[in-house]
Amino acid sequence: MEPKLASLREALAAHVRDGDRIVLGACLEPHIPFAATYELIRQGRRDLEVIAPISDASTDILVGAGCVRRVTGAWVGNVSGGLGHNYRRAFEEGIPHRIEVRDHSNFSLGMALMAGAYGMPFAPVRSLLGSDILRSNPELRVIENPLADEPDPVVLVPPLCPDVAVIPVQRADPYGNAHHWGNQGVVQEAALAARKVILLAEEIVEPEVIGADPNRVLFPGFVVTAVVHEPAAVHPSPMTGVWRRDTAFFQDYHARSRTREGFEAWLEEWVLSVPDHAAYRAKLGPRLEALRIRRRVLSPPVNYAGD
Amino acid sequence: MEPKLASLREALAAHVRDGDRIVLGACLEPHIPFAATYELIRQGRRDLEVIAPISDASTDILVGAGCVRRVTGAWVGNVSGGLGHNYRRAFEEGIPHRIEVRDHSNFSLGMALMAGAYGMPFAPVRSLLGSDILRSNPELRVIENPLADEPDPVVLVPPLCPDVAVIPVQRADPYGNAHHWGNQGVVQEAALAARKVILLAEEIVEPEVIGADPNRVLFPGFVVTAVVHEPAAVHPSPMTGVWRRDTAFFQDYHARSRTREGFEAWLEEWVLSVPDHAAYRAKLGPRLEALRIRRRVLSPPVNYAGD
Amino acid sequence: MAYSTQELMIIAAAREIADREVVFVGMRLPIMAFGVARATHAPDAVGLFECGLVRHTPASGMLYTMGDPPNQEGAAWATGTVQLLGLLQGGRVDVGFIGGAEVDRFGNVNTSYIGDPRRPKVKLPGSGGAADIAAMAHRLLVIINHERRRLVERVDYVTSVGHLDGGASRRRAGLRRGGTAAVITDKAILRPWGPERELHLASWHPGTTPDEVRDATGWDLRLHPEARPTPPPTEAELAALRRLDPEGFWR
Amino acid sequence: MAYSTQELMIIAAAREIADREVVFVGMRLPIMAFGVARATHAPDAVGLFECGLVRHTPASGMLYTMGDPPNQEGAAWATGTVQLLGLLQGGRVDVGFIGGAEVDRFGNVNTSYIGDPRRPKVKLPGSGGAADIAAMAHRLLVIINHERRRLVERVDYVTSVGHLDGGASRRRAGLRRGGTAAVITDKAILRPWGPERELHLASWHPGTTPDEVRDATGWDLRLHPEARPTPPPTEAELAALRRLDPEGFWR
Repeated sequence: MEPKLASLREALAAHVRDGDRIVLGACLEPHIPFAATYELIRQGRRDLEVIAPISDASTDILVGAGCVRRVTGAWVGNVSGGLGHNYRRAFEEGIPHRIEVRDHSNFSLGMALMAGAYGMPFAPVRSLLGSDILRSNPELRVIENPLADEPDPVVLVPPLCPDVAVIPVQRADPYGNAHHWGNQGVVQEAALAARKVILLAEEIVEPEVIGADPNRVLFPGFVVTAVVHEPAAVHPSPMTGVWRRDTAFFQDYHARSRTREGFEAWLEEWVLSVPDHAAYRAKLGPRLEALRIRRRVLSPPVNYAGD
Repeated sequence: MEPKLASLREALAAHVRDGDRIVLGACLEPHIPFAATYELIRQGRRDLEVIAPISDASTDILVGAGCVRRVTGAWVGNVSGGLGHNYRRAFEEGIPHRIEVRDHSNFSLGMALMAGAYGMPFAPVRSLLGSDILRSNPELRVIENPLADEPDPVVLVPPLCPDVAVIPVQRADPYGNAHHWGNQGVVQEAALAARKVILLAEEIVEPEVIGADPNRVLFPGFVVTAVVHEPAAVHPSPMTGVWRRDTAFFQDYHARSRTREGFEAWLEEWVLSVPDHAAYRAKLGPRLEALRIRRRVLSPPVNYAGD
Repeated sequence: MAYSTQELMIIAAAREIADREVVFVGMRLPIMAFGVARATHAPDAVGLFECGLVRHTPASGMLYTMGDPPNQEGAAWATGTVQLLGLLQGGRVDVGFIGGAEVDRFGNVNTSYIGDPRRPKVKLPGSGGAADIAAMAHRLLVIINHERRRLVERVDYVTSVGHLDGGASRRRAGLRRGGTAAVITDKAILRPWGPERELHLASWHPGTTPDEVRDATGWDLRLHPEARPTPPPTEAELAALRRLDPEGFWR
Repeated sequence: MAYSTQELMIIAAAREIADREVVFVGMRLPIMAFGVARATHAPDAVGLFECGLVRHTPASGMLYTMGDPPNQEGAAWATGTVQLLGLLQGGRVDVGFIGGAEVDRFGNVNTSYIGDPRRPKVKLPGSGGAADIAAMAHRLLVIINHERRRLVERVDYVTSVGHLDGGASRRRAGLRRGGTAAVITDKAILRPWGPERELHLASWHPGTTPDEVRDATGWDLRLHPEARPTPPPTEAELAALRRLDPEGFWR
């Protein structure tokens, strides 16, 4: 098998096109690949459709940078900070330009990705019944349950197959086999539904390490297109067992992005003037190291021996 | 929280009724709770509906013992041995009595359990199209995909909610929190779909052991009704990391169950004359110990520390 | 013991959770309320977090989001969003807690758009899991600050369904259970009453009056037949809360 | 080197797998064929097992079922059945391998009932995952012993869909891809040919003749236009197989 290692710049340049439907993190609040968000902005990608139940401030930054045509998601804002100022400006004032949203709940979006992953014609969901999400998202359709004797409306959610999913993992081998732990959000569904998967690995390990715990794998290496070794790719979001959340960074972003000028200065400082994620880590300096999880609360071993 | 520990006899007597829809193992070939199969026969349960994609010879034994009214499943036989002689006799000769089968494929059964677990009105599946399974199972229904512009038939599989699922696990705490590793079959879907879950734990551990690896958990303790400490409950099937497969036992069963008389003698020897699973283990003696997996191929630790 | 309005609100919410219940827990106030309930009258309540976590015990440290590392350590189950929201849809969740920008007299919640959704005056973050929780939990608790612009006659957009248009309309929409059981504010607790399921004033917090609550409400708020003052926090409740909030964030 | 008919059949099946393909592997002959393919021309083929395992490397020991401990050790992914059969339905699987009791001239396979399903002469085990694999893999390979009672004009029950009634009937049933690409027997390889997709004799194994194959077939088996003798196993193929079968089970 050939190794799939690439730099973040190479991987995104080769595999993300203007107009693509892209997942940037699928683990809800943790494990958001901000490093990829920043690099897509540097590369000037345009007209992206961002697909995610929740990608914290990542989506707000991309919207502010003018990279987004549409959001297919359940929630956009700044989870620990408040509303997403760029998201609001795009809707309320058309700054930098208007965007479209396909409203979902977390469940309908997760089920849409599951339907994409597993070749289902649609996912039947009950939990949007009565919600105006059914009115504002033209893709959702209500039918009467054909198996029921009484009236029983069901929402049919069409499958979602992103062009690219960028998925941070704690460790991967060069062939795309990876371990992911902690809460899983819709990581499995997103990775299996996407046409291409780009892993951002905190650590690159020998294939034997991954093979020594196959239940820790969420999707197989054969669906992975590129493996990027990029420590702290999730900063300022947390990574289970590795990085704490940089709450002050989210708060600073929230405060500065309140005005368009403030956001532009923030973007210049943290994205445009920073050549790559190595420089970003250097810029964070001891602040990053202070976020490193130092205690060890280790999983007990399990045995996979064949005899 | 109150501990849920019970003996196998107590747990099955308290929680399985004649006529129940029951899952006896959901991991396909490994982790089949033969100890529960035997005990249900000893307790004289009748009219059971056995739900499982594949439960190896367990279903064949139950059918031969006259406990089964219906099989809702994808495969019944003796995986390493051949056809299921009792299953054949029941269909072909009405011995000990006729039974009904609701034919499924592994996927349609897994999706039916998923639909039961997740409150879905039905599971849409494509992989039975054209198959006579659609004709012999009256519960399956074909509709045209309401989201498609062109003809696009889809099979709707109704949800399955078993009354009881008996699930072997490598380790559990007294409250029903458990670790399960190796291939997972439809264990998660079955446990989450069932009204009651009875765990057969190879080992009982402190709650802290389970809490030290929450990703190794397939379903939460609050869905578990009873926890039974019963080593080798899966014999003769294998348990990942613990027991090898007793191939000779399956072959012996296959050879002896070829005739009704042979089966009855086998049943007397291994089930009816054996008071409980402790006696069964003692009867197996060194043969059981020889099946114990002795090598250690351990998973590498992962860190869950919060700071 | 002196306490803040926020503390009172958290404790009032905690009282809505019964022991052994399975609770879908939201961030901020709900997580504190869940912690207080567990530490007082509901030691065996189970908490579900839609990012994919289940906990029997409170997290070891301060949480800004439900996926923060302290919530991972010692979790009872770390799984996916579909599994947990699936269990919710399957009817396994007793209580769900959500916040919102607007709630109306039938307990519907808006977290999506103020004004016309096609050209909103304010674009809010959206549902997250709130629509699912509102639709599928056996009881919905809404926590919101009590202001006229927030407690409105009719929300501009129903993100999360309460009793919809009142009466049997929720059931007619296909939702077979649940609905808003209580709206807990910094002034009062409102509960649906009567066949119309309109929210009524069920209890007013210490330091306020029914009239003051009515003045802060965007519809003609009627008195629940069993309306009474909210009992003040007990020593035990406050002590439990302050153990969970050692830095006094909510004080 | 001398070899058995079974060995020849396994090697013929191995040749159907291309490098880097994703293969749904059944037990017994298919798992041996997959191992031979990996050890010779397809080192990067990936094996999927419906119990929930994915492997890049052969198992460390003899397997009687796909869930046996040697198949767990060193697996690339240990997951659920729905995940793997879901990927299959999603179109991620290139080749599926199944066996059967009967196969007919359009490559449909029966593993359920001989005779009337309501009162069968023989009750067979059923589909397992075979129906899913037949419906959803991009190519289906069927492995079966060549007997007139097994290669029949029309199966009594279509468990696993091949080309159904021939022509476009598979597509009309709603299956957009796949179908039986080859039936590999101990005497020959049959492949669909022409717009009718009827199975034709594509190659006959060393030691047999087209006439002998036709005599053992339950329909009027026609010759594929490119029919030829099956090349005998190479030294490398046999060596690979025997490394996987040190006890000579298939010899």
